[in-house]
Amino acid sequence: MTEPLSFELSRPAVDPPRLPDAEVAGPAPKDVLPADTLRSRPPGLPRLSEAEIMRHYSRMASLNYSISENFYPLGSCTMKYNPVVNEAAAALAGFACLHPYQDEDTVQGALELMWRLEQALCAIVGVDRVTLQPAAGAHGEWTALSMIRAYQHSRGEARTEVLVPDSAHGTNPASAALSGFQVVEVLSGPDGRISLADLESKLSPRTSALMLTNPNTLGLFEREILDIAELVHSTGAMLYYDGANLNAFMGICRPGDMGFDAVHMNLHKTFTTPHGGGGPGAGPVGVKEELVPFLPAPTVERMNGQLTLDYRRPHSIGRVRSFYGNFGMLVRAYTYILAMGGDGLSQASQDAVLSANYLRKLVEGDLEMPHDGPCMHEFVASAHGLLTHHGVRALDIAKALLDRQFYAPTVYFPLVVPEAIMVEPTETESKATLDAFAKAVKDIVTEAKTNPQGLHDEPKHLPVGRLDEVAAARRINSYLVGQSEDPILRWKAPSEGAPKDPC
Amino acid sequence: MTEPLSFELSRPAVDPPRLPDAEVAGPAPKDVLPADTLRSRPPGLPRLSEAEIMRHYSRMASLNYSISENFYPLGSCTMKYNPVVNEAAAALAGFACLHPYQDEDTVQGALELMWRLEQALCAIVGVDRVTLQPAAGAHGEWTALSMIRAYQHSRGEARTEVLVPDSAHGTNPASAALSGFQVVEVLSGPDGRISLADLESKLSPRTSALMLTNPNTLGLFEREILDIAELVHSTGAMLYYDGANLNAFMGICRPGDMGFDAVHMNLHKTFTTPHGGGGPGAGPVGVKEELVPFLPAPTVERMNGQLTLDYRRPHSIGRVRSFYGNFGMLVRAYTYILAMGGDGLSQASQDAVLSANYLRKLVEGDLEMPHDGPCMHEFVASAHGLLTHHGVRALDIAKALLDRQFYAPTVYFPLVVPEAIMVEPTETESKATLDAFAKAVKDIVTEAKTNPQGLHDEPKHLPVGRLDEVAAARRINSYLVGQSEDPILRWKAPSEGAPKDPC
Amino acid sequence: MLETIGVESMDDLLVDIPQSLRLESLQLPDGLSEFETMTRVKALADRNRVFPDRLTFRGGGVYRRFIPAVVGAVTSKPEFYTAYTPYQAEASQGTLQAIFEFQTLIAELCGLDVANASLYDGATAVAEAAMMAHVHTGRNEVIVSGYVHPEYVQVLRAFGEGRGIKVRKDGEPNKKTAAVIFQHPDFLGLLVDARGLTTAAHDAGAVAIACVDPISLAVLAPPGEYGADIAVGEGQQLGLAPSFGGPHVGFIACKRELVRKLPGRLVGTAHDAQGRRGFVLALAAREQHIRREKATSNICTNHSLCALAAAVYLTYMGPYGLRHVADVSFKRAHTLADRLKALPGWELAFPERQFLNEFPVRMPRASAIQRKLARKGILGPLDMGRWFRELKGVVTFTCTEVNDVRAIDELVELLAALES
Amino acid sequence: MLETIGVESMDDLLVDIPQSLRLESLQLPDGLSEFETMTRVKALADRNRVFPDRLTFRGGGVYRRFIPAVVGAVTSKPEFYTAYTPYQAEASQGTLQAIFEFQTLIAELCGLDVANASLYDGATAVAEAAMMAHVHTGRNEVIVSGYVHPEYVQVLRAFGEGRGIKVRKDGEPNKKTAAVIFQHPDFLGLLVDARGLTTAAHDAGAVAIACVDPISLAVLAPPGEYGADIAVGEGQQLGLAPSFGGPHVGFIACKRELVRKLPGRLVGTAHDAQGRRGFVLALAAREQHIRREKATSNICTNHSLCALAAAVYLTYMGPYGLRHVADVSFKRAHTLADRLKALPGWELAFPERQFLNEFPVRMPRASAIQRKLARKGILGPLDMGRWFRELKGVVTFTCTEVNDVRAIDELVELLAALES
Ligand SMILES: Cc1ncc(COP(=O)(O)O)c(C=O)c1O
Ligand SMILES: Cc1ncc(COP(=O)(O)O)c(C=O)c1O
Repeated sequence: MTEPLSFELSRPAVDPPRLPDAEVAGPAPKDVLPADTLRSRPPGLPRLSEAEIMRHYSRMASLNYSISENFYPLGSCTMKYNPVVNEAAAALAGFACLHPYQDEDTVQGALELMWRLEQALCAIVGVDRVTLQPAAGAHGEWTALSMIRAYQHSRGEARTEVLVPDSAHGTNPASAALSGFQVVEVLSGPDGRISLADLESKLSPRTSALMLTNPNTLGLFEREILDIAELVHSTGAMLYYDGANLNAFMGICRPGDMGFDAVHMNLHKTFTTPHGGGGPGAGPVGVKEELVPFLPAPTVERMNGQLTLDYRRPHSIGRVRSFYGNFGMLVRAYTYILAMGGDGLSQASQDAVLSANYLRKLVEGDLEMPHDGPCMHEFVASAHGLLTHHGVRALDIAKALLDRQFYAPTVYFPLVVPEAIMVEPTETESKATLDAFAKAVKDIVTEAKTNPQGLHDEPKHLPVGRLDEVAAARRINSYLVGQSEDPILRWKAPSEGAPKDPC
Repeated sequence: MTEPLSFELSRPAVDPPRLPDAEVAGPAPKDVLPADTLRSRPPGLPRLSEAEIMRHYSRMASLNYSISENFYPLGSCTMKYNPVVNEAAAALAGFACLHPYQDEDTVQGALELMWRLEQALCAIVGVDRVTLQPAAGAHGEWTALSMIRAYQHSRGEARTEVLVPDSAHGTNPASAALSGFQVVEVLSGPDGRISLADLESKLSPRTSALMLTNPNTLGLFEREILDIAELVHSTGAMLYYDGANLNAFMGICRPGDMGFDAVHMNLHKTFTTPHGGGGPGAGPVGVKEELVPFLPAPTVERMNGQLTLDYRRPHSIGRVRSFYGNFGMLVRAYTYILAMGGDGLSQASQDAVLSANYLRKLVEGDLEMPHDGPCMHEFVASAHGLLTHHGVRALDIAKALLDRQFYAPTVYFPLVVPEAIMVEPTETESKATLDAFAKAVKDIVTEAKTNPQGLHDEPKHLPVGRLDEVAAARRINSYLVGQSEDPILRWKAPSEGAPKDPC
Repeated sequence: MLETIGVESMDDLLVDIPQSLRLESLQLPDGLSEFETMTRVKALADRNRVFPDRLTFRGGGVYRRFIPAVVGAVTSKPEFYTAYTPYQAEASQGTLQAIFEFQTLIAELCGLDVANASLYDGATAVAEAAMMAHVHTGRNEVIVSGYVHPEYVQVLRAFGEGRGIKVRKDGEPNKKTAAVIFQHPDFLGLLVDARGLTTAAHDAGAVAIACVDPISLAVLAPPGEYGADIAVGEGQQLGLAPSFGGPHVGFIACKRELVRKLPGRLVGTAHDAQGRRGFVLALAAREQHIRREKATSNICTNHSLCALAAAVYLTYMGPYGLRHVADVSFKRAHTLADRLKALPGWELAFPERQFLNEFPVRMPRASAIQRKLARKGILGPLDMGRWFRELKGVVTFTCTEVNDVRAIDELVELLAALES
Repeated sequence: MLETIGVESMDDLLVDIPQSLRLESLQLPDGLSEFETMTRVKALADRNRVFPDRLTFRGGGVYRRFIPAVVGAVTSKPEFYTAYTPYQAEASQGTLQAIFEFQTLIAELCGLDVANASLYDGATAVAEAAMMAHVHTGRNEVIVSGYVHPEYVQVLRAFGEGRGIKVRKDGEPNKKTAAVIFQHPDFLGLLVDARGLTTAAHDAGAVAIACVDPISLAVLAPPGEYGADIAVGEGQQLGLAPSFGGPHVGFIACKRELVRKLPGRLVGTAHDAQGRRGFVLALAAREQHIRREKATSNICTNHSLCALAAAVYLTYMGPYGLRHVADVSFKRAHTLADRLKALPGWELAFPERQFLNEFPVRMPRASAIQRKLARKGILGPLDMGRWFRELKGVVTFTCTEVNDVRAIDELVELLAALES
């Protein structure tokens, strides 16, 4: 069952909700503002009763898979359980109702939370300071690169290139480009790790930084990380850590100790702030001493026992978003860290690695493993052989898993593995769930070998079957080039004045 | 997809949740209490992580139909939309965290709410005082009958019979019996209303009260209510109003004006406190002057500007539950009444009547209507003809509706209509929903006539098909008579010490 | 819509209502926006005083306990809280399974065979159990032994009134006795001789009804172990807010031979044509909608959502978490008791009796002290003199896992300061 | 599990990590129970001062507005908030449809062709729009006209830095100008000549970017009506709590010809083999995961759940509810302005300019007065001197539907008393 759009459910008979009256006399905008500043007709918002709204969105919710109902082994995304206490914490009036421009003496608790969270993150990743301003991982990447550029600039260096491994997440090159750098790709070796030789050949005085995640997106720890760091630093470049994979080793080792100069963290991965169907997250960035002057302003500082927002940071790259970041997400992450403690976080990472290796072992008879284990918190398998021999692709396996109540792993990423299937089970899944998933994979692979056509037709048990994205793209293109008036990217009333018009 | 039981998901490997330490020295119970007062082994509770618990119950939730996702035309149950603001109100710390034995000066807001709610309910049903203590409708019925008995007792009358129409809800005779009365059934006439002649014949000096709901359970207004009241009162008996059907006429008329002496209200029907899958509700009882001395204690009284709980009520029937009733539900109902206002409540009842008559009209070509309209807020159809001609029962229609995403109407009640289908759409459903439901009924009736066997197999699209209650009853019986050790009414570990044992 | 119906106006649909009964309008103010509504309701809430968990030492049937956030996350799911009683099983498996799990959890806790889907509260649970005993034995008297919650006894009396059941306070059971009812720990928090009372009941052919604290059962022998026939109790401590006394949840469990006498809903397993297990309302022939005046009880709507909360709570705790909670509460209460009895003029009211986490103390100048505690934000002990003449000057203190040591220190230091 | 894997210990799984990097443990305290965690977090929350809605007259980009309870009821559904970006469309139709509805709602409000799935906030939305203009025109300068939110401008500068985009304050657009950016109403709350600025931009071949207040669009001509090419803004007012500045939601809408330059996610309709309509991520070829360094933006995780809140809010309000909210806010703000300017020594800072519900006032002895207001529980106006030297002594007041007349009275009476 699909659900109609709110616009399609809209009924002109629905009165607007009861709202407070003005209680004061005086003209309305339309009576005093110049006519040409006024809206000519009301916006085309739908008209539904609260009861209808609740039902509409409840039904839509039931069309989603989510970590609360489904195993969600989406590689690189760290879909672990989000403790509900986090939500209760963020909803406390003492946080949710704070205006960002309240005077500092009225928000000492909020600043204290930010301060303590910064301290905790410093301890976890091994850096000197952390900015909490970035709203997501990509935002953190760009913030960090901006700091690195500003730092190098301050030393009179004009470094123009950023090195990015071929296995890197798409945000890495995109962030580098947005920061005005040329992107130079570094190749992976046959063992799935960065090729030191290739790295050496690409490093130059133009190199500003190497962006790396470790374990890399293949789930493999870069064993030669210390050599890599030395190599990069020896050319005067900096080392940037994409913290999307931090869940692999909290309490086991630290990016700061590996030699990384700047580190972003995805609070919405490692620190259980919920993904929200695509955000909001938070992407704090930690830096070593030499980058500290360049942190975005304001920072939180303790002065004479009071916490204060320090805006006077002459070398700062400025501001990367309004106010102080996604504060509500910071509250959730802080709550999680407090509850877990150092012991709990270490255990979480170990369990994450254990889960991944266990699941990898269970499915290695069914899916190709392009690289040797052990893996860290995730692993990448390949459906290349299945494609070659049976015409079954990674996508088919993903869709077949959906039909078995499992969300699909990440597919076709990283790009260095053909028909990649990237599986991150996380520490919060039970052995029973991992076993069930492995069994589903086995069943699907068996079906791939015996009845490949059947798989192409899956999913069959979901509200819709496979959606034709190619046709959709064609229709969008028609609209964009003016050959059609249906934008596809939004609902449009069938025609002016038709009964469906919500106003 | 069904969901395993928590007991089946339980894993001994799961540590108990982190909980506060005692922080004080001192022996544990097992060290000091006599051995024979101690539990010999831990209770067989399941062991699951919070993540597993959340997923377990989330999946179970998704197996339910509910007013938030489905039309729920369950006759007599007034399944209308429950505004979410009610929940926010009841969750306010100033209500949720109050201990019932706090001193009165610290709970003036709570007492004020109870006072104002009582006033509002008095105004709506036309009585002099209301007790908020009863926890549900049936509880209210019994409370009211106890008051009536105490009143008559106080006048030296020993009346032993309560009259109950044949169309009455099962709680009516059950409550009467629980109060120690003989139940005497009054017959309905061919027009679906109580037969005045039969009533007259059953009334006697032994009659304590007549229990009546109006509109009656057929959705029909008892046109002769004033005559009925006179008749009953003329024998010295009292008239009791079962308020389950109050949603039909708020602001249109009042039971108190009709001559009822005592009235219960289901806040979980008319006043939008959610049903909770079977409670908690609240069943306040309103009474006329002469019954006031007999109200349960305490009542809320205003004295010198302060509100106080009055326990000194010498004629009171005593207490019908602990503390002051389901206070959290009272908050919700009060919130609803405040938001709706007198105008909103009147409109709600009119819309409820309109919805019912509209839907009745739409389906009257498909289902038999044993009684003429107009109806009030609900109507009762019959599948008697379908059963006779096509072997399709009310139950089959109910199950077929489930398969079409609609919850089923109440079936086989009231008992006076064979193959009864009792439909209460409520005022919060849109015309589009009523139209869709009517279409589903039409489709089902068509199928009943063309392919009755198909209907017997429905529902097909739900987590389980029709469940064999007869077999279940047989197995329960085997257990109860000692022929089997499987209680059916609870989970039992497969065998002592087997791996499934959760401890 | 009027047109489809074939009438001209709303009034045409209301023709059956005698004109003399028709109202102009309700004597209530007009409605408000949600914002204004909430503002007013909040203003009422703000007129109540909220004592913090940690400084609440008052119990008497309603306790502050840690409520895991997951409890609210589950009970606030509209699929649970906006469903009705699960009449249509196929579309109500979530509710039915939750009740089935609750029944099992309660039966496990009580060590008895079967528990029902819930009752309104502890008080009505006691009354319903007495009714079961009355029907089962055909006898008309119940004995309430010792300090049973006074409000439960009041409800029992009111219930008994109609059916002619006499409630006797203490005394030996005899052949008129339908049941012996005791609370363990009792209203003062003291352990009673549950085993002895049960045996005495059985010796007289009466039913033994134990009213129990569910958290105590992580530690104390469950009713089933000492032979009680019916266990009842109040489940507020299992994840429910105090909420000025309700809604909470009553529970009832019994031995196999009494199951047919149980009031209210019961859920059992059943199977569909494909052999899939599901859950259904079972033994409905006991209930009012089938048996009408011959039903075991008149209860219809019960406290399902509260039972769900309790099920989530118990599942969160598990066997060892629940015991931890009971142990912590025990240790803290005993620490507090030791410190209180060291205060000049204070003494344990029943020093020879055992308790878990609620205990009676003789305290001088009770009402003056209560006022001072309240001024310091402390919800002090509960005055027993309010209900029992013989307990004038006796109060009960309660400790649970929410009363941290600093809170206990604060309380004792304040009391010490008042005494000196 | 270790056995299945075929290793002896955890350490065997961590062999790739150089021994020298291995930690003993984290320098963090041990974990806490949920109860203790919440107690500590709540202690921090309690160290903040919460000003009541009705007495909050401070805006500056974050406003107190009535948030219908249904907004939270929807966004707190785990099916929404614990899902990821909807990569697998068939199992994510709820999220996808919600985004599609959000896109439509924003496009409708702005009177433009297409809106995206959301951005982080209003500030980054301005910066992203500037980037679009830069790519679209191939020009390197953007003009910020008038009083645009100073933090938005700071973010724009930081964004522009890397790409070599210069940010100019005011001035005439010329052929180096990629975009003219204005805020309407501006940061002071004043209406600007949106039409004129748009025309000037177009005359110079530049893109016109309007930064708008979404609620103002219930009343004011939408950017599409006066020809702006891109509309951006902050959606906090659409059902999101102030939350000390975030998370809120940025929105961006544009004309058809700029759609391929849009940053971030876009959802469109598509159909399955049976012809059923569904929703998919569309035009992904603009995005980082496909186009990497050539992507229109680096954004990946955006603010989906906040967009959902905004969608529910706008659906609750409908066209006439939203206008009512804007009208009430307007009337109250104008009443307040009239009363303030009557105070001795007070005057409107720009009496000739129009405003909606936020306005600048010249107020004597600002900081002393602010302290006194705070003492009375009032969150007073916002000091513009903090950002703009030329606006020393100027503050902005905000009124919305949450500031009832009694609150306005309280404020004005207090100020009058302070002045006398
Ligand atoms: C490896 C990696 N890097 C960077 C990112 C970008 O993070 P965000 O989506 O928070 O911007 C992600 C997340 O998708 C990721 O998996
Ligand atoms: C007509 C009628 N009377 C009485 C009741 C009993 O109310 P409750 O379930 O609240 O005890 C009901 C509800 O089911 C009913 O419909």
